[in-house]
Amino acid sequence: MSESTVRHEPAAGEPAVVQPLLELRDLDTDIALRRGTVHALDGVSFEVMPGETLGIVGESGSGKTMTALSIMGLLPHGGRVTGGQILFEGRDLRSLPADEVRRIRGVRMGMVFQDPLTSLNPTMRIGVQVAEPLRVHQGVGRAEARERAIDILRRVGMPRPDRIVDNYPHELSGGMRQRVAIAMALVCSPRLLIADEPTTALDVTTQRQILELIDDLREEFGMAVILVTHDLGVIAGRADRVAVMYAGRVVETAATATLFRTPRHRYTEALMEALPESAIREGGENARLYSIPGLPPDLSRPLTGCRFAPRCRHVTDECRTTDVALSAGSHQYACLHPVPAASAAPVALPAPVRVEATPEPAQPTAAPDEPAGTPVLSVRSLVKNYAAHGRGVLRRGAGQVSAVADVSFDVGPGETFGLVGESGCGKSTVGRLAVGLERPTAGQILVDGTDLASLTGRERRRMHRQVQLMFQDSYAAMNPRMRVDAILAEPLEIQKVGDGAARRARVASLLDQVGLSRRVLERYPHEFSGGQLQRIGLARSLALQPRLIVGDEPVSALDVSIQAQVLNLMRDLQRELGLAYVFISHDLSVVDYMADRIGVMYLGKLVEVGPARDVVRAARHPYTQALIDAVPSVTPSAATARDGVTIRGELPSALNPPTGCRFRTRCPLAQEICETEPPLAGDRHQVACHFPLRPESSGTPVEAGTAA
Amino acid sequence: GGDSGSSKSGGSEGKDTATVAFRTPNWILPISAPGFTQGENAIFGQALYRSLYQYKLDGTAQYNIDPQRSMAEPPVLSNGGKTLTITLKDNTWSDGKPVTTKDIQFWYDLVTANKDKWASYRAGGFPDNIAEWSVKDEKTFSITTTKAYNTAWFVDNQLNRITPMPQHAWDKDSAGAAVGNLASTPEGARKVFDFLTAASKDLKTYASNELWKVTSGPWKLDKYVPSGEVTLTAQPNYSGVDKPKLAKIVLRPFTGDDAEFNVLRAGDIDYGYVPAANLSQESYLKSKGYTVSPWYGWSVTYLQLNFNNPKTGVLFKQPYLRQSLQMLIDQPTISKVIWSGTAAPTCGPVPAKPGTNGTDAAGCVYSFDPAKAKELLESHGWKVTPDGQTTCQTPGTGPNQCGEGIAAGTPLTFTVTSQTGFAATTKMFAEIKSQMAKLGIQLTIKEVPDSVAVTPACKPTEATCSWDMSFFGSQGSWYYPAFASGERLFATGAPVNLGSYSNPEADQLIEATQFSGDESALKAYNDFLAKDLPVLWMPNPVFQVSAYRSGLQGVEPQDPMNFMYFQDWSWK
Amino acid sequence: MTTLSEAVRPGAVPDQPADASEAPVRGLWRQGVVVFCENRLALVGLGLFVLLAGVCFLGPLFYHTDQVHTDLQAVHLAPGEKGHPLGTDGVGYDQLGRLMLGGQTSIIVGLAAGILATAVGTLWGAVAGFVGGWVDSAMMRVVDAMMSIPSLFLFMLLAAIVTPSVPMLIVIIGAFAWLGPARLVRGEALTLRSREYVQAMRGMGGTGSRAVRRHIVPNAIGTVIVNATFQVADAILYVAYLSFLGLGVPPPAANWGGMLSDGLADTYSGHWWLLYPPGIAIILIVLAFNFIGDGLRDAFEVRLRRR
Amino acid sequence: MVRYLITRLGQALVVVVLVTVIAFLILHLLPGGAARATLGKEATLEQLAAFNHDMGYDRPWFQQYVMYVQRLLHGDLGYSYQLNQSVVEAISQRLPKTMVLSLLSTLLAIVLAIPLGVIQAVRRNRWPDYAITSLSLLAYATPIFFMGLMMIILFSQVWPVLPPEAPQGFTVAEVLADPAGLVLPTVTLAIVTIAVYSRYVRSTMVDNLNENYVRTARSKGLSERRVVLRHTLRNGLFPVITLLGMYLPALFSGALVVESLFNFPGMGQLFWQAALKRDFPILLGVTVIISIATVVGALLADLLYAAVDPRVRLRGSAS
Ligand SMILES: Nc1ncnc2c1ncn2[C@@H]1O[C@H](COP(=O)(O)OP(=O)(O)OP(=O)(O)O)[C@@H](O)[C@H]1O
Ligand SMILES: Nc1ncnc2c1ncn2[C@@H]1O[C@H](COP(=O)(O)OP(=O)(O)OP(=O)(O)O)[C@@H](O)[C@H]1O
Ligand SMILES: [Mg+2]
Ligand SMILES: [Mg+2]
Repeated sequence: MSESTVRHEPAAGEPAVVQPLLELRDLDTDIALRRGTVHALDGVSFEVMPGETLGIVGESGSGKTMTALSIMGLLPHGGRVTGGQILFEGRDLRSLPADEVRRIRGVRMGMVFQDPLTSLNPTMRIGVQVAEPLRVHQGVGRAEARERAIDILRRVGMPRPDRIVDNYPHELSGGMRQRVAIAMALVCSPRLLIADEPTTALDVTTQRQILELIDDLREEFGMAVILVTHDLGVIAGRADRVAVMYAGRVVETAATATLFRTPRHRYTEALMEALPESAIREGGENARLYSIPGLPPDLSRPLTGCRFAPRCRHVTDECRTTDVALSAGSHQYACLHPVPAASAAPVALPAPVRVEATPEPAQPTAAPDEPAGTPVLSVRSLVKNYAAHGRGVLRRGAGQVSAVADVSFDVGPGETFGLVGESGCGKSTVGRLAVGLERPTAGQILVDGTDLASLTGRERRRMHRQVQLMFQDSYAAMNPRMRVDAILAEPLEIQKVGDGAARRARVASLLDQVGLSRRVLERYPHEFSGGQLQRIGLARSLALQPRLIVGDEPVSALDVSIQAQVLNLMRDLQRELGLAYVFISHDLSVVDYMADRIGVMYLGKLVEVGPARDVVRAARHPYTQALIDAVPSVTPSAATARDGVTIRGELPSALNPPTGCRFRTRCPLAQEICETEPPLAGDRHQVACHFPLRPESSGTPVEAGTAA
Repeated sequence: GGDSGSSKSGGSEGKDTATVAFRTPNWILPISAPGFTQGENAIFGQALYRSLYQYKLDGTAQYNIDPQRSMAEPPVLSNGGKTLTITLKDNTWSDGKPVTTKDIQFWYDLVTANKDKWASYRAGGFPDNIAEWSVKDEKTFSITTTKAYNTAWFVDNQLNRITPMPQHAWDKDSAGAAVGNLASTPEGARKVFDFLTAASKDLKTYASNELWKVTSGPWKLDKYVPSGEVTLTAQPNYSGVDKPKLAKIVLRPFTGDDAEFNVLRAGDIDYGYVPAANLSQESYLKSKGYTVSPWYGWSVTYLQLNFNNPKTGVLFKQPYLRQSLQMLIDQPTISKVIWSGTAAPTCGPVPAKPGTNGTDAAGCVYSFDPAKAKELLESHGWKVTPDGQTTCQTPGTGPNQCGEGIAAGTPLTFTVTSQTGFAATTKMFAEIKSQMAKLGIQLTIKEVPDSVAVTPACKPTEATCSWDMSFFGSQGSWYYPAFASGERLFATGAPVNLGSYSNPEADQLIEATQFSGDESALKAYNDFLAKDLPVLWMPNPVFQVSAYRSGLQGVEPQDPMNFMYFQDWSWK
Repeated sequence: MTTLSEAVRPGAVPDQPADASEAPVRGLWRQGVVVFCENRLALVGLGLFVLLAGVCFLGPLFYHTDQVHTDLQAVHLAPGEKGHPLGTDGVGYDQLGRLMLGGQTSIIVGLAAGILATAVGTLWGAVAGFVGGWVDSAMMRVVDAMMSIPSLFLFMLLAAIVTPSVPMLIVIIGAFAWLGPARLVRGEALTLRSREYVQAMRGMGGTGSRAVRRHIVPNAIGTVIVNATFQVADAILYVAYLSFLGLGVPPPAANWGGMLSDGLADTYSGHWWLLYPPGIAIILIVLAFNFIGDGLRDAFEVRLRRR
Repeated sequence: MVRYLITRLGQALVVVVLVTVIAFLILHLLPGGAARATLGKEATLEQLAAFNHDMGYDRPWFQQYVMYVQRLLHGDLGYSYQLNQSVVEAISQRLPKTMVLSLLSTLLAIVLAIPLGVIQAVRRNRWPDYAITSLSLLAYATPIFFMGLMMIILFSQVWPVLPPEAPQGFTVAEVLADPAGLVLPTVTLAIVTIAVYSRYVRSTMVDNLNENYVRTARSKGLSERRVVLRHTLRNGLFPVITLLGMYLPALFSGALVVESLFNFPGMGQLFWQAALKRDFPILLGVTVIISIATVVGALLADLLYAAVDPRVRLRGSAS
């Protein structure tokens, strides 16, 4: 805690003394498209002091990446900086000769990109890629380059760097690849590191490792960092200062603590309110999320006035006509009606809820009632193995992937069951099995008490009415060549529900339910935004009036503001229609918000199941705890408070899962006994661990309150 | 041919070599096997192994026998023309051994014992028609035939097959065996024959096999590449009078006419040919120092009609119909325009004497006359619908009726099976089709790579008998041996009588050409068939239009029977 | 011949994010047309095709020639002579009229063979790809086998079996040109089969046949149509090659390939009008279809893309 | 690896067997007897019958097929009566020529197509792209025989710098000894295939240039040249290997035309002449050999691909 405050104080306090490392002045960036031009950046200005971490946050499309790319001079095809200055160490990169800029880019700056899977050249050895800047810019010889590559890899925490240098990217895990990317950016000891969403594609546990690494390296190299992300939580713990972007503009900048404590711009405020965390903090899980209505403006049209005006709760006519400039000072914002500075109310320093969760009894609200009747979905000892074969030309049929290994849980009517876990742990597989898309290798799936395996073809079809799957990427789940009306009517047609007119009526009512106008009926999927698509997807899942919807990461592709809309909608519908959900997500805070009960999966096994509150606040399994600890929180102070369980290393392969407790290879508490498999034990809050962190909360199972 | 690639070094004018466009021969044994009778094999064979008699058609020689080149004197007749006594001239094999009647006997033994494997064998023909074969001495032997043949016919069409073979080198059944008298018994002859045939099937060894080193011809085989270049060099020990004047002849194959002509134009060969469509290039070639000269063949060209076709056969059997069809073929114009003058009308089965450029157009019985053709049809009960479909209106066998077996409403629709790959042929049928269409006769042209293969002689009941007309004469339909009689073409049941034409009168006349010594028999036969139309007579194209360096002498006259005598060639 | 159609994988077009938020409501077709029109070469191709097809099919209505009766008195007339703007050929047919006639054959054979091949191939590939398992293996081995025989060889053999005529040429070329589309569509079916929207549909209880009808075929259609365009171009070339090998349509029918290969013999005769016009016509029509195919690919590709 | 090879070889075998069946069936649909086509119009019925008996053509086709396969297993492809050569001999004589032609022209096509494709990808949708597309398609649209003829007219008639025919030797050494003669046929065959390869290179290059790793490379301050040549090109070229494996039959088709034009009797000519003459053993032999070559070629291409592309190789041996 003290460290981070000390670090940014001088930078923020005496800007005149130290020359900024990087200064953007009124940067305009245009991207020429087939039709028209997107004005991706419009007058972006900010500065980065040496050694400082600047966080840039904003919704998707707000221009974060464009800012980074403009600085690096790596704009996509058709992109061009049309105005302003990019002063790096006092020199304007725009007026320097191209070669010079290239050198600066290679030596003085480094960039880490979002997607570690694709940002490395698949056919070049790691060492060669890492050392390439040295060879090109510093004329270093082959052998020395290799040595230095090994060296830098060691410094980014790569295990066995002398071996890894000769590997190819596909042989590394996501986290390792991201380390390589960072090593590559750092190999010339740059003054500035730009990290554009360096962790979005990674699991929380890996994300934490990477973020910590960047933090450590900043210190070690004494460089400045620009951390671009849409995740407020990531910024909160890491940045000295934050710039909030909206529609191609910086709308607010301030020191991190200040910003989170007293956001001034109405957009920043809204953004924070949209976080599920905030909702839980404020009003328990029943609170609706604040969702920002509407969509960001189309940047290819001329815009006047405050760009957030159309979506702002506090808008006045003035906002629509006046261009608002950033205010001066260390907390700058461009808002005519800022959040009153004095009021510390809205996001008043909340208690960092979850980490300090005590083993005290959970709130009575958290518990769902024990299933009164039959559960809607009952999963019994579910096992799913896939024949393993590489996707390459030289495929070998060897072994089996144990995707799901003995998973059991029930979902009661009207209940939301959350499923969390790292990537590849088998969440989606459970989801697909539950809706009958695939057949289990072993075990039973009972829908309304009927075993799916016993169904005949026709019954099976009818079963599909009861259970629906909602996809993470609704766009991919919709036939691009069908119009929305056809898409929505398809389940009705398949199940032969009603005649044409009835179907049309049903489709119309569905649209009403998900809050879309009927005009969308004749549009095609590609003409919608992500949030709209997710609504249409939800509408389609609802068409057959199912009892249960399995949502496979239904909001993880969405921005917080849109995520809020969809989550609200899902909860509203649940309340109205008495739906049950299986809610799959890797984002604990979302699951925490949505679910009544949570199941935590690790490598095909359910390691902990219990009421949401209990699982999140009083985790019993070390893995769950590690997961919780790894989740970045918007509460800046939380960053330093992480002292719980940190897991290292990578998820083992599902091809050859560890025997016994599958987590033992990464568990700090592992002992010999862990080689035998622990049973899932407990009443309401079950755990599969030989050394649970805590005993089951003292609350008696009977004492369950009502959830919804 | 490493150096023949570039245009400078190609060709060999001024040296003692000539390069000739020539398909690679693939049979060396002087006893031809079925399927290996192509012209190039014959020429190649003659260059190495002379046949007993060689012929020339200029009308100066007795029985057309070329007195110079032949290895024997013309036969002396006795026994009422049944016995021919032949005396060999003094000749030696390339190894210096004399050519004797033993070598003839050797040949005779082999063919008699293996006649079923001999391409030229016809049941009843040579050697079945030999009553007695006797050798008098080293130089003299005599043949007695079963019947008294027309000697000219027998000499030209039967004795032409005899080729002396080096008994002293070949009479064995394996490469290592010693030469003996194996062939004198039929089993021995079969063994020897099999051994020689096997050797002849081993193309790679043609130039190296000791067997083929003993030759009687003016050339010896220097280099042989299967499907590639063949080099002949002058045989120093050649005993004939026509000693080679050049030291070397290079025979170069081509993948097609276009390829050949491109190379010819580039001046890379000394003797080649001009594809019909490029005849207008004559002046260009002349300017490049070539002489362009059509090579007339001892041939006739015709359109075969299938008299056994269950549907159209009845039509073809009507003489008036054949006549009217013939009258729609404008032979003179087609020859002049489409064949650019390199074809001449065929009027009957006997070719015109070489050099006279075909039978006189006026001499044809049926000249081009669409009006008359129409009249002929109409007068036989056909309703002629120009550019439509002519049909039979009055069936019946009367003089004014369509004829036997032709029902009312029968259309005149025919399919002609023609050859692919010859532009002039295609054009010719376009023209004929157009002429026929004007009389409402619908002709469908079907081009196939090998029309002979799909239009066999057949019985009406056979499935293969569905063809109407067949054309295979893009380079002449039939090349005669020296004596142009029709026993193989138009006699009932003759092997090449693909259309199953049968006319007792014609049979008689054909037999007469074989057996009567009467000079006029041939003419009678010609006149009758010219009129009776066993086939439709078509323009007879030249064998090829040769182009050779003007400095190359002795190329002309080009032998109508398609032989080439390289030994006569020399550079000016 | 080597075919372009196979050389180009779909999905190679760089993406252009279409701004989804405020995009005007436009039909897929309309949008496809717009994208197609933006490809200048595609427009050139379309223009060329319309022009050539127009001349060949409508030309004879205005420019009457006798393409049935030969006229040996008027062979090889030079262009302009006796009212023959492009001269006459070796049997006296008017060359311009013949080009129109030949163009009709070439275009009809090309289109029909291309469509036939595409139809057969699509069916084969879709069944193999969708059914999967050993059926797929068996069906694809057949395709492999036929593909490993050079197509020209196959055409040659077939052309030797049947008499080349327009319908026969169509069948012959179609009978072997379907292999490319079959492979393509099978690959497409394999990927489409695992697409999430197909899974979604299955999750609603939909059957396999519905998946094929409503999802796989409509989504593969773009690839199929694009490929069909290239097939047409290739088919026209095949006809030319067959004619060159002497297996073209017999007279008095004409096709550009045949006219061109006949013209080859006239290379040195100075009758240039017999060689170059059909040659240029073939090049133009094949080029046109290739350009159109390129444009269509763009058109079908882009609308699959979201920003 | 071994397992993979076995599976692939098994598939290859199936394909080759299918090829023989297909070829056999097609041949037996050919009208008109092989006998008459071989022996000519003078042949007598006895001779025809003898021929058919010798060649086994008088038996039912499946018996013939079984016999053929039996002989094939002993490496005996039969005897061509027409050529008076064994099929193996005839093929082995011509194969080198066709191979030289095919390899050289493919090499040339690739060597030209790669830079063209790269330029197209780098300058895509601008005039160099349009120009190269148009020109390469123009070449593609030109029937090979027309192209070849134009070449001959231009370079050995109008401007006589090159011979109009290919080298006449039959061995590889002999053929290569006359490089001038090889120029026109090779260029003709190459030029019409450039479009195929350059389009392919273009599209894979475009794909690759849009990959994220290219952006990473640029962020290292590399020159555009280095980005394209060192990073993208390799990845863009790997798929071409597969294409090469696949296009063997197409090459032979093209070679057929070029061979006849440039007097270069290779496999194509062999097949063509055989087709005209119903020379079944040759037809079958060539088909079988080419299909084996194709199957092996595809296999080699895959292996090569696996060898050069680390993703494939290591993925195969890792798991
Ligand atoms: N390649 C491109 N071509 C055209 N427009 C683009 C391109 N990339 C981005 N844009 C536009 O530029 C604007 C800013 O995009 P940018 O990628 O900087 O957003 P972002 O804040 O990084 O969003 P995200 O969180 O989704 O990465 C957006 O309106 C987007 O539509
Ligand atoms: N069709 C399949 N064939 C083979 N293996 C599969 C298949 N589907 C999933 N797997 C494997 O099963 C395991 C679980 O996959 P699953 O998609 O269920 O994980 P997940 O928890 O949903 O991960 P993510 O968060 O990445 O979506 C993984 O190791 C995966 O590789
Ligand atoms: Mg971004
Ligand atoms: Mg998943």
